[in-house]
Parts: sequence; structure tokens; C-alpha cells
Amino acid sequence: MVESRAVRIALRIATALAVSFLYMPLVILAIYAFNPSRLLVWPPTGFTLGWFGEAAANPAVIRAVINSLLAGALATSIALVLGTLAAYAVQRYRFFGRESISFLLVLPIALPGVVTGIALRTTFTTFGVDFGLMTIVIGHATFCVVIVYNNVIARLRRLPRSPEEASADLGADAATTFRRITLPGMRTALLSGGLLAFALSFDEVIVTIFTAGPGTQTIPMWIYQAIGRPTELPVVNVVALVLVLLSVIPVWLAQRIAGGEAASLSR
Amino acid sequence: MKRSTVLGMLAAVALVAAACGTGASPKPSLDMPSSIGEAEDELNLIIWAGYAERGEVDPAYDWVTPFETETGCKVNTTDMGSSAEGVQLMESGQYDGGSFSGNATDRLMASGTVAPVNVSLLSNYANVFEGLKNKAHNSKDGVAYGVPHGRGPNLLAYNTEVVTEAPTSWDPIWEGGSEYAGKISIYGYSDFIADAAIHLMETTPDLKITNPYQLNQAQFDAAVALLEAQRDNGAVYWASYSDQVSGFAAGDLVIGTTWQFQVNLLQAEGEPVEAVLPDEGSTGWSDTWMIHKDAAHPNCMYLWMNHMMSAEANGQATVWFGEAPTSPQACTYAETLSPGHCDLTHATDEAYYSKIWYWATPRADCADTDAATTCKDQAAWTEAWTSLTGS
Amino acid sequence: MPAIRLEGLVKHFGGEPGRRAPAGGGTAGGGVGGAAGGSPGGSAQNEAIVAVAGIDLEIVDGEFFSMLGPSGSGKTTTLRMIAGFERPTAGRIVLHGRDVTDLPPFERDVNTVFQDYALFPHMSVGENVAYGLMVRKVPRPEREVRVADALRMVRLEGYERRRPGQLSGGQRQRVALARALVNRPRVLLLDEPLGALDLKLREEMQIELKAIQQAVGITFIYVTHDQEEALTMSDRLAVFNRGRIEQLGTPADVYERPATRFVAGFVGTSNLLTGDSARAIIGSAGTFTVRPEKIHLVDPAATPGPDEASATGTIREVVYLGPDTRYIVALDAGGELVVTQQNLATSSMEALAAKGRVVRLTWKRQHNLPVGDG
Amino acid sequence: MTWLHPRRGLQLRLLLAGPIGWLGVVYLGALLILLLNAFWTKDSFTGRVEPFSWTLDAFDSLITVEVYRTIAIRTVVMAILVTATDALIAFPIAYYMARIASARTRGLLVIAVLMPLWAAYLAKVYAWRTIIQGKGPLEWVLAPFGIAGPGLDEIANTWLVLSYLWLPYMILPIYASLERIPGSLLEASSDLGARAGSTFRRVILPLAFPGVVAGSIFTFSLTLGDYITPDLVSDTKFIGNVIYDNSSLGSLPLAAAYSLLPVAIMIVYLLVARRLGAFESL
Repeated sequence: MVESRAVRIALRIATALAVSFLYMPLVILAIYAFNPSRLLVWPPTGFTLGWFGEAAANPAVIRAVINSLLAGALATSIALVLGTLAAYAVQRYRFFGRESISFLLVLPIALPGVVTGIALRTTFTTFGVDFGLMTIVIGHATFCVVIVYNNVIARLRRLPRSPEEASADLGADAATTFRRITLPGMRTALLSGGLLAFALSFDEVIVTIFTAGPGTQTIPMWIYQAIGRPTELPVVNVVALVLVLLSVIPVWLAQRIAGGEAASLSR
Repeated sequence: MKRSTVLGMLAAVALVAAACGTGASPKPSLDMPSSIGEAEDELNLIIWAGYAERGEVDPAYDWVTPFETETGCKVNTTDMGSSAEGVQLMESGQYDGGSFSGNATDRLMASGTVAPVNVSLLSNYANVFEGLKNKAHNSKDGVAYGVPHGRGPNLLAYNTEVVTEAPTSWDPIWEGGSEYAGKISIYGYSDFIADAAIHLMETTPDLKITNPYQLNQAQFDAAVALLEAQRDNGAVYWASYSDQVSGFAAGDLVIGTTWQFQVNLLQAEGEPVEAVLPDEGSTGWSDTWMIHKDAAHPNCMYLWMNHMMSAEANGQATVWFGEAPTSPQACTYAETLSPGHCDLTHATDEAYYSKIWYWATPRADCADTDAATTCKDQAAWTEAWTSLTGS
Repeated sequence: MPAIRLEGLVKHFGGEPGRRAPAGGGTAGGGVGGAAGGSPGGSAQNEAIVAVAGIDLEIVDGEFFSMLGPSGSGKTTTLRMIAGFERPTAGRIVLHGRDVTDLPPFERDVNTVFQDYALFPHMSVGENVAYGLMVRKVPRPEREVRVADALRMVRLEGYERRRPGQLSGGQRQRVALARALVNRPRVLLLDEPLGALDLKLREEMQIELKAIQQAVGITFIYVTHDQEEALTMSDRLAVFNRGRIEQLGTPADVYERPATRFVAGFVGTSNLLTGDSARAIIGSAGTFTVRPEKIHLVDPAATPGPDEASATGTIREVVYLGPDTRYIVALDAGGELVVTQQNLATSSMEALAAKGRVVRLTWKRQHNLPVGDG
Repeated sequence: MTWLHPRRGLQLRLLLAGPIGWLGVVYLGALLILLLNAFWTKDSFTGRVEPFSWTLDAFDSLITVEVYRTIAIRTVVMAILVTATDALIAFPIAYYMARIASARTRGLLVIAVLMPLWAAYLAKVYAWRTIIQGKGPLEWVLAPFGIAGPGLDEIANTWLVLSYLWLPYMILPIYASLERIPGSLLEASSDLGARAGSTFRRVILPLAFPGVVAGSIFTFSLTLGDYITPDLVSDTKFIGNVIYDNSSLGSLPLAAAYSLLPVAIMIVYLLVARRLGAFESL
């Protein structure tokens, strides 16, 4: 320990403040969810569970949740395949342009969503692609690939190559080796990568707004639209709170699967 | 993969894109259906928020569910934030139709995005007030391009506890507004330049503004200067009506331009808010249900247009939003929901609406045939608005 | 027919823009330097690394053959080319008369024991050993018998259900051996298989490996940088340096008659007489080597025998090694020689006290050998 | 596989066909089409873009109309401000997690930071909106001190909320890079006579720097492109708002041309970040 006692106490206080800062808005959100008034007025005037019932019975909310689940599942599946292939090629082969691939993959997440959104929308319009769930999935898969890629390539870097060579040496062809040796080695990386990709897709709103078609509202889109309608705010409170609580699931699962690995953002 | 291969693919994509892009023809087809066929199972609409209610907020206002039950057309709606967004959504080709204001209908008709409507197929059309039929914003060459939904002016709302005397002019939000600095609520879209122009028509006749939407350079500059002064006086722009509602409810706003809808919401929550139409007149809207020329569900759309002119649906919708019903029958129905509604909204009062400038698109040709005059187009308005609110 | 014939085998790594030698190749890529010339078009900093610079070799069926050399000498790369993990830049690999140069590993009748064992962590010991039989579709009953046999051979009966993570280093090493042998390859390649074991275990395994090789009677090709290991176990060995074979022969040949300076230095202790001191002591020009244990330390006044060479000098340093003591003697004629003496009757005190003493060194003339410059 | 046999080229091609096809063609293709749109004319009335009608009008507007410059500068300044704020808040907590907290506390803190990260973006912005707006908790807290609430039209709201939103994105990479520093390095530094201050400055800070850069990729780029947060908690316009407004208000060429600015900024940023080793810390 090179840190003095005073430094350690100061760091402890700074940490406590930062964590409070992170949770304060979520706590306020939770309090408002039980507020009986339609308008947001502080302090709350009472306590009710009524809005939860209304949210659960709201057909638009239910449709939006289903759409979000579908879009997330499809985008994650595509991202798993593409991200794994790319990671495997980059980590296990040497070829011209190898360095550019990670750059290409990180672009959709590093460039502003509004640019990705407009670019995709303009392209879909130009080619006469019908907007719908599939266009949302295409948009989401594009930026989810990098999440899977980062997870898998980090794992591949740590996986020694000799078991693959041993497998080939023992008579297994490339496909068998991939299936029996490489894939089992990547399993947890795929799980946590897929989980985080799903969470990212479930939460995305900007690209979604640009790529959604009629009748394919996702839950973040619903919230965004509902914020603009004061009459729906109590239901927004509830839905937002539930979404915040649901985010525990991917975090908890990813932690369980990968131990400390999920500490890094995307792997 | 070689770099040249990637570039080659990109070039190919661009070429195909170009080919598809140029293929679209702006010529509208005049093939109107001669009958309404069997209803499809779905209907995709672009709407102003509040134009398709399912009783989720107030069970008494539900005109979508009955329609779905009756026709089997499942209604999907997408809100437009502004007329321009509505145009863009409509041009994506993904929607069967929508409820558009004048500054969208003119563009949609000009670009051939929407189809003419065979009104003889719509049984409720005959009841509609004559004053709403065959207007510039809903017809072309005497052919109807849609059916009316309702109309209303943009009003001046005020907090009765702060503004104790009902205003009769727009002055409090312009020159006279200094006492409300920082609490003036202004519609946050470029269309509001027209409201400045209406005020100038009254205060600066020398500018010779004849149409607040078609402004030449000098008129435009004067309007923008007026808006800048207003901004510097602490105008707060609202983009979604909930911003305005929560602002008035919180007391952050005390006066500003509004729709009857927000006033209704605020009054329902017991807030001390009233709205008036000032003497100068105002901007306003007369909204039209239009059908896309390539609508995937044309029969549902026709059924919907007819439904929205029915006494029940139109009565509910116009009360809900606070606008004028489109037929005597709808008026009668509306009165059962909200007594005095038709008088309040001046449903039959053409003189009242003569003071209302319905939203229209600013055009470089001033929307006239005089080649000598040029006006600022929509892009110029958008740009001026960005400069106004962005710097 | 030889078990393996290597003809003009050459291997370059890199040499094209943006490429580097793969990290997985163990000692293959590093250290050799691009002396033999890069591939055309490669810029200076991307010059090809020459790992193997031309190897011709025949390995006899049933022989225990070692490839000995320092890190980066090309021995592992040669082994990996035989296994099929690397593709030679030039040259041919002939396995029992069949050219396998272009065949992938899974189509070659050789198996490898890896330096890190490369056991599949998600499979049990039994599944690891059965893997090669399974992917070759050997029927289950036969598979079970052969796996049991193989595990018995490496003395790991009853360990089938364990996971590699639950085994000690020595046990893992034996699983890796069983996994390779169960396939009954005609050639077994071993890449420094004992490198990760501690000294005692390593010595035991050396004996066991040699015993197994004799029991199964197949060709073993054994890569090591440990000269003692190579000398102990091999029928023949090749000493690698800078991508080439410096000497090929039996352990005795290589140890007693090193062909080059490099071999003399790498196998055993480098004890060289060169230039003036060689002329003065041996009586002829050139480079000579004498093994330290062949040299006697005698009184400076003693007279050497007629068949003996002799030199005087001062003991500069004494290193006490337990059974032996190593004396480093600065010669009057120039240069240094290392002398090892068994501590038959010498105590450590006595040995260490010898530092600084003037001595005479004598050895049989037949023990100083001329070496090439390699 | 490391062995090089003749089918390797084909294998590689098959492996890369999917990912490269998707990102290289769909994504870069879309960006290219957007780029082309920046050079095309649009109809002044209907707002329709006419392909292959080349013009530099959009760029002309961007250069001549002052507000676009003002907004660009404002956005970049905001991105820098948010990044700096997050780095300042994140470093102590990341340091505490990596070097001082017990293993148990550390695990809990990682989860405590991850959860708000994955909590729905809109829910978080919305929560702040409810806090800031009139008659909300913030006003309620400030009232006893005689301070008025900020209301929903202050640019500072954007700074506050964006800093809040991206904070976890900064904490985690810094934490990861601090955690990777072996304790022996710090012991070596103090063994060699460095005081805590110099060890921090000369050993810890340089080794944690790639983590800061990695975090800044997120804080910077997310701020650069966000238009929803500024829209919901203030009435200030940022690059994203102008792009969004123009994409729907009918000047797609202008939106496309303006998009090139954040794209160019981010590409340069990424290239520099990659050089600084930040990609390993992502």
C-alpha cells in the first residue's frame, strides 16, 4: 500500500459520493412510480400501486416489449455469428487488412447513433426496403457485432492454440476442431457477449427510431413517445423503473458467467 | 479481402442506389378506386398525437377500438413531431395514410406521394361542412385529396393567476412581454415564423405582408428580427406539448402559444390556465386524412377516412383535441361529451376562421404565378429557425 | 526406407508488409535474424525471419532421434513442419516414402506431445485420450480397450474420469503421451515434453520415455534444448544452430568429437584453445577443444608424459559444485580453460583455498580435438 | 489454425464473408450513400432529394451560416467538458475499487457501477427530467436556500445529465487498467525511493492512461451524437439535434453534410486512441 490513510479516507468518500450520484436518479424514479398524481410533483402526494396495473394492461407497452424482445433476440443471434467469425479470423489468421477489421467493427458503436440511423434509413429508403422489425434488427446487429467480437477475441487471445493443433494432430479436420475444441473454449465468452449485445439492443433508441417501421415500436421508443404525452407519464414512471430493475439480470448473469471478466465494458 | 474488392462492392451499392433513386416518378396517379374492397387486416397511420385514442387515458374517448372491431383493420399509429417529420414518414412509403396539416398536405400533393380520394365512396362525406371541402390544402384541380379531420387556431394561453386580465392581442409575447421574461412559451418549430409575420401585418403594414407563409427577403428579415428580440426576452420553446403542459403546471411558464388540447389537459388537472384567440388572428390548422398512393391497405384507409367523419369518431376526436368538428352531426355528438363545444371552437363560424392562416409550406415561388416575386423557401425557414434557437 | 526424410527444408516467417511471425510457434520465430536475406519486396523492417535455412535429414525407423539446439535454432519449427502445423517455404517432407509436404496435420500419420501438453480442459482424461480415435471413427468397444491400454502404459489406470485441471504436471505429461500413443502413429513427435517438470521428475520421465519408446518400437523425434537430456536418451541427435544442422551423430560422437566451435560450446562446456595459445600448447595453429573432465591439475613443477599436452596457469576462480569442483584457470600462454575435478578426497575448504594458486594442466593429446569454426 | 495448408485462403474468405459483407457493405455502404446525399440537390418545396444532381449547397450553408459553427463548437466543448468531468469523478472510484477495496467490496462496486450502465438510457434521462423540472425534487431541495430551480431550459442540465449517463463508461476502463497494474510495480517504485505522489504520477497515471482514453471514446462520442438528452432536459441545440431536425425537416443533404463532422472527429479520435493503446482497454 502506497496510499496514506488520509488518501484512503478521501477515496472512500469520493467513491461513496460517486455511487450516490449514480443511484440518486434511479431512487427518485422509483419513488415517482408509486405516486398517485398524474402530474410529477415533488414531494409525492401519496402511495399507490395502481400504475403498475395500468402499465401491465397497456397494450402498446406489451406490444413494444414483445418487439424489443424479438429485435434483441434476432440482432443478438446475427451478432453472435458475425462477431465470432470475425474474431476467429482476426485472431487465428494473418492477412492483409487484419488491423482494419477491429476498426471497422468498432465504428458503428463509436460513430454517433444519429449518423448510423440516418445512413441506414436513407439506404433503406433508397433501395425500397420495407421498414419493420427486420430493419430494426439490421441496425441493431450492426452495432452489436463489436460486443460479441470483443468478448470472443479476448477469450481467443487467452486460449492457447496448442489444443487446436493437438486436435488436428490427432486427426480432426478444421470443422471438427472448431466444433469440439474451439467452440467449447469460447462458450462463456459467447454467453456473456450475447447477453450484453441483447441488453444493448433492448435499450437502443436512436438507431431504432430511424429504422423502425409502422407497428414496430420498441419499448425505448414507446417511452420516448410517451414522455411527449403528459397523460401517460405515470405509466412511463413504472415502465422506466421496471426497465432499470431488469438491467440487474444481464449484469448479474454476466458476472456469474465470466467472473470478473465482465468488469470490462464489452467483454 | 483486398481493398479494391471492398471499394468495388461499395461502388456497386452506390450505382444500384442511384438507379433506384432516379426511378421514382413524381407524377400522381389519378386511378381512384371505384369501390371499397374487402378490408385488409392492418392499417398504418401517421398521426398528430391524440388523433387516434383507444381510451387508454380516458375510457370515454375511444374511437379506434370500435373501428377495429367493426372492420378488422388493426390500427398502428406513429406520432409525428412536426409536419415536416410527417412528410418524411409518409414518403418512406411504409404508411397507408395520416392526418396532415396544410404545410404537409401541399408538399405531399406536389410530390405525388398521396392519391386523390374518391369521396363518393365515403358515406359520411356528404355531411361535412361545405366550408371544409375543396380547399387549397386538401384538393388539387377540383379533385379531393383527402377528408377533413378538424380545425383550430393556435391560441394564446395564459396563467390566470399571473396574467389577471385576459389579453386581446399577441402583444404580451412580443414587445409587451418583458414582464414575463423567461416565462414565455413558444412553439419550437420554424412554422412559428409565420406567427411573427402575422404580428407584423398588424404592426408594420409598410412591409406589405399579404401571406404570412410567403415572405420576401425584407419581410422575412423583419420577422426574424422580431423573433430574435423575443428570444432575447427569454422565450422558452416547446417541442413536445408535454414540455408546455409541465411548464405551465410547474409555473415555469405563464403565457404563450398553444393548442386547445394542452389547455384542456391543464384545466382537467385544475391548473389556472385559459386561452384566447387574439384580435389579430392567428396561425392554425385544418387537418386532412390522406391516403398514400401505394397504400398497402387502401380499403382499411378508406374505411378509416369514412370512420373519422362519422358523428361519434369525429365528435370524440375533436373534443379530445379541442378543435372544431367537421359536420353538424359530429357537432351534435360532441355537445353530448362537452356541452358548448361547437360554439367554443366556432365550428360553423367561417368568419372566425377567415382570421386563421392555416399552416402552409413556404415556397421559393411564393406559391403564386408571378415569376417576378421570390420568397424564402422551407429550407431558409428551417435554417433561420436553427440560427434563432441554436446560437 | 527411412521413417522421415527432409529435403532442403526452408522456413521463412513474415517478410510481407504488416506481417509478423506468429506468436504460437514457440521458439520458432525468434532470435535468428534475417541474415539469409528477406523475401523480395519486403522493406528492411519487415524482412523475413529465417527460422529454418535448409535442412536435409534422414531419420531411421524405430530410432530415438533428438533435435538439440538453443532457442531460435529452428528445431521446433522443423518439428512443427513435420507435424504439419507450419508449411515449409521450400523443400519436401517425406514420411515413409510418401510426400506429405502439403498435407494438413490430420492427414499425417504422426502424433505430437506438446510442450504445454495441450490437453483439452473441457474433457476428462479418458475423453482426451479417446479423442483421436473418436474423430477417426474407431468403434466404441475398441476405443475403450485402447484407451485403457494406453493409460496403463503410462501408469494412469483409473484416472479416466479426472479432468486435466485435477492432475499434477507429471500426470498431465503422461496423459499427453497416452493421447498421442493411443493412435499408434508410426512417428511420435515430442516438443520439449519435459520442460515444465522439476529436475527429479524430469530424470524419472527420461528413463520412462526411453522405456516406452523401446516397448512400442516406433520412431521418436524429440526436441530439446537440454544437452544432457539429448545425450541420455537419443540413439542419434542433430545439433541445430541458426536454422541449420551443425552436427549429426550418436551422443558419443557429438560429445567427444564436436565438429564445430558451436557444438563444442553448446554440448558440454566450451573449452577452447585458439591462436597463439594453441600454437604454444598444442604446437599447431587452429582451434582446439578439451573437455574439462579430461584435464588434470598437477604441480607446476611436474613433468608431463610423452603423450600428454601441458600448460601452466593461475587458478582465477573456484566453483564448488558438491560432487565436483570447477576451476577456471588463466593460462600463461593466454586464454582460459575450465577444469572439473571430482571431489574424491577433497573437502570444500581445500578446493576453495586453491584460488590464486599457480598450477600445471595436463591432458592426453588424443583429448584435444580440432574444431571447425562452424 | 496456424498450419498453412492450401485450403487456408478459402477458409479465411468463408470466415470473413459474413462480417465483412455485413459491415463493409451494409454499414459502410449506408455511410457512403449518406455521404452522396450531402452532394445532392433537394427540391425546395417538397424536400425530396434528387440523386446525382450534384451541388455543394449543403456545404456552402454549413460554412456561411454562423449557427452551424457555433453549434459544432458548442458540441465539441460539451464533449470535452463531459469527458473531463467523468474522468475526474471516475478516477477516484476506479482507484478505490482497484487498489483499496477488499475483494468483496470490489465485486459489489463493479456490479454497482455496471447496473446503472445497463439500466435503460431513456429511463435515466427521464429520471433526470423529473428531477430538474419545475416543482421537482431539485427545486424542492434548493427552495429553502432561496435558490430557484434551473427549469428545463438550461444548458448546464445537458452537462449534468450527460456526465451522469456516461460516468460508468469511464469508471470501468479506468478500473480495468488500474487493476492490471501489478502490485510489485508500485512496490518497486517505492523501493526505489519514490514517494506516493511520484509513484502515482510516474507509474500509476501513465499505466492507467489508456483506460482513460478508452473511457473517453465512449464519453466523447456519445456526447457528440446525442440529441435526445439535450432535447429532453434543455432547449439547447447540439450537432445531433441539427442532424435530426434536418433529416426530418426536409434538408437531408444538409443533415448528411453535417454528419460528416462528427464522423470525421470520431475517426481521428479513434485513430489517436488506438495509437495510445486504448483499444486493448475497451
